[in-house]
This record gives sequence, structure tokens and C-alpha cells, in this order.
Amino acid sequence: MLTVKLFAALRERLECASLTVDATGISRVSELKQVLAARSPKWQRELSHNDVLCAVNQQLAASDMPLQAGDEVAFFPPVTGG
Amino acid sequence: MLTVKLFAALRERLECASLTVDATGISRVSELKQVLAARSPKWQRELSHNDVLCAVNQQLAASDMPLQAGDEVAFFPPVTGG
Amino acid sequence: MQPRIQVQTTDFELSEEYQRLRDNPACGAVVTFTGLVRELVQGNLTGMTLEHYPGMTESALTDICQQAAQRWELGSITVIHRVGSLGLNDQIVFVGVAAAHRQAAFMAAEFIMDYLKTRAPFWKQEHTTAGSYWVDAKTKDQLAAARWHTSEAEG
Amino acid sequence: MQPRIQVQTTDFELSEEYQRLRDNPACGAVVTFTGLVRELVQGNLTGMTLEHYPGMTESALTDICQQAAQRWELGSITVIHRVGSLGLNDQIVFVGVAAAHRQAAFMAAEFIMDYLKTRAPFWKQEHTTAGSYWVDAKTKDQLAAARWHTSEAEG
Repeated sequence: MLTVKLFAALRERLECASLTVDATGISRVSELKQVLAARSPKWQRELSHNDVLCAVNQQLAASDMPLQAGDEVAFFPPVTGG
Repeated sequence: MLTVKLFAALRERLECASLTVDATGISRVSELKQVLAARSPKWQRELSHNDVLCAVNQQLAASDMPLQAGDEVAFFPPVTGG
Repeated sequence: MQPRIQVQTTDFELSEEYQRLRDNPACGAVVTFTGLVRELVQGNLTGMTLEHYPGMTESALTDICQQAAQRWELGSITVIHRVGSLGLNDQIVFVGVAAAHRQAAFMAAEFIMDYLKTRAPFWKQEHTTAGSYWVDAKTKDQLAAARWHTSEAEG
Repeated sequence: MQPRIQVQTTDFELSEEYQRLRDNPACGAVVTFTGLVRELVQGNLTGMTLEHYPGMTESALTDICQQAAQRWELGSITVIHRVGSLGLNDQIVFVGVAAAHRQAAFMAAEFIMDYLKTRAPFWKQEHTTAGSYWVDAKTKDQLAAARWHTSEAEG
């Protein structure tokens, strides 16, 4: 399984903070995004924004980052702390 | 009269913190320096250092700054505060 | 050098953090930055909520401090970031750097703030009399952080 | 904006100065710089004496703060400089700047320190186990101050 986390505006708009996804057939972040986008047009739309950031195991990661079962993958809008 | 003040290493080496000089015939800082340099070879030497700074009425000033009776003129080494 | 990193809902005391930073006889310079909740230009802000990504936050801040310590000679670094509900004029973030020389302390504090603003997983939601809004990321902050990549390439 | 300028033999409290600076709802950023008496590399410093030019000191510091306020949008500025006898790790100088945005606060604090180091009439005499020496002016400080002339010409 992969654990997926969502934060801030993304969490609010998708009404979901965390879910698990079967890791079978998912080898990269881009493939996980496709699987999530298939859930509904809303997921499709929210995850397709250019500025959505991704972290794999709590490190910022690009779309081609390889994934394996057990990974924690987070999607979130640009950060605005400080 | 002109009031002359000396600070820090310059005050110590010339063993003088303050003196007054007759303003007659002194129209610029450079002329005051010549009058002071005539006091002794030590004064001549100390005031001829390139890095000696000058303030007229408590504002940094160049050698060609005009002077008039009543002015306060200070000579001092480069500043080292902060 | 082990940075002091705190992510907390409670407030912090600048004087305590400063005492910790200055307690190093080799350091001649301490620079502190404090970020505060300020009034919006429209003047209708009532407060804000800060969300974060627990776990990633601490590791991102530690990583930023370690990068600063590689770039400049530093004595100690403290970063505190608050999360949860904050009111007007409340303290949000503290960055403190002690170093032998002032240039290193200033540069490191600015660098840490610029990187924190663009790389640490915090999100601000502003509460106003007209509703609650997630704060948009600022291009200005992206540009501020990008300055340091350039000097990295040049160095 | 009227800067707060203090030249004093007594110590100062960072927390009091900070409270004064942050007490402005339009300011989202407070940057402080504190300069401390640090150990010499040789490790034989016992203390120092700071001489100044009373009257000129205050007007030079006021002038530097006014220049900073012309260059950046600032909420308030405090500059405190101690004179007289100081021991190891004692506080020498404080510069605090509050502003709406962090870039202005950082830049102004650095600018004030760079100008203070090269234009305000203070002189340090270090006391060591081997005798007392007037500190030499540093080329590094002249170069740091010169950066701001360049950006003046460019701006």
C-alpha cells in the first residue's frame, strides 16, 4: 500500500486528509497521480494544477520519483509559512 | 578662535584631547592642518597620515572644507565602533 | 553544529532564545528575525490558522539550517515556527543566528527565511470579517529564494 | 519616523527593545542585530574600552537611520551603542528594525551596521594580557559600506 496525504486548500477542496492506495502497478509519482485523478473529475482537476507540490517520505520530490509499497506520498499547494 | 579636538590613538600619541587655535588666516581645514603641523615634528607626522579623518562642527569633512571663527574641528583615526 | 528547531502551538520568548544564542564566547554577532501577524492593507484581518505537515516540517527546517551552516561559518542557529491559531500581532516565526562575524549572521538568517518561505510545509489561512482564505504563495518569495541558487552556481 | 538613538555606558535589554519595535500592527517583520565582545583568536582579551565623540556620535547615528528610512519602507528603528569599559561577551551595539516586509528590515539593519562601522565616531581599545591596543579599521568594513554606494548609483 501507499499512504497518500493532502494538505491545506487541497485537503479542503478534496475533503480528504489521508487515504491508502494499492501500490500494485504504481512505480512513479506520475502514475500515482493518474490513479488518483481517475477517482473523479474533481480529483483530476485539483491534481492537474501546475503548482501542486509533492513529497515522498517527507522530502520534496518530482513527478518521476520512483515509488515502492510503504511509501508516504503527500500532495499540497505551494507553501506559505514564515 | 577655532576649537580643535583629537580622539583615540591620535589623542594618545599627541597627548592632547583639545586645544584652541587663533582663526586668523585660516580659511580651510588644510590650512589648519599646516598650522598644527608646525607645532612639532610629532604633530607634523601624526596629521600627515592618509587615513586621518576630519569633522567640522561634528560632520565628516574634506580638507578643502571652509572654516570660520567658532568652528569645532576634530581629527581622528578611522572609526572602529560597532 | 546542531540547530535548535521547534514547531509549536505555544508562543516563544525572544529574550530566552537570544540568551541561548549569545552564550558563545567566539560569537561577536547575533541576528534575529521575528515574523508577526500584521494587519492586512484592507484592515479586516481577525486572525489566522497555520497548518503544517508534521514530521516533514522538522526535517525540512533541519535541512535548511544545515545548508546555511555549510555556506557560512556559524556558531548556532535557532528556528521556531508556530502552528495553530494566531491573533493579530502574534509571533509566527523566529530565526536566530550567532556567528563570529556579522555578515555571516545576516546572510544566514536571510537565507533561512527565504528557504523556509518556499520549502518548509506550512500553510496560512487568514480569517477576515469577510471569510477565511488560504494565503497565495508570493512570486516575490520564489525570487528571494532563487537569489541563493545563483550565488551557489557562481561560487 | 523618529529613530530611537541611545549612546550609553550602561547595558541594554534586548527584550525591552524588541517589545518597543514589535508594537506596530502594520509591521510583520522585526530584525535585530547585537554585537558582542568576542574572544580574540589568540584568546588573551580581558576587555575593551570604547571611546566616542559626544554629540557627533548621536548626530551621525541619526543621519544613518534617516538614510535607511529614505531607502526602505520602515516602521521603526532603534540604535544603541555602548561606550566606556566592557568585558568579555558584553553587549556593544544593538540595531533593531521593524518593517511591513522582511527584505526591508534585513537590508536596513545591515545598511545601518555597515555605515555605523565606517562613519560613526567610536573607537575600540582592546585590553589583552600583553597590553592595550587600539583596534585597526578593517578593509572588509569599508568594502561592506561601499556596496551601498554602488546600489545608490544603480538605483
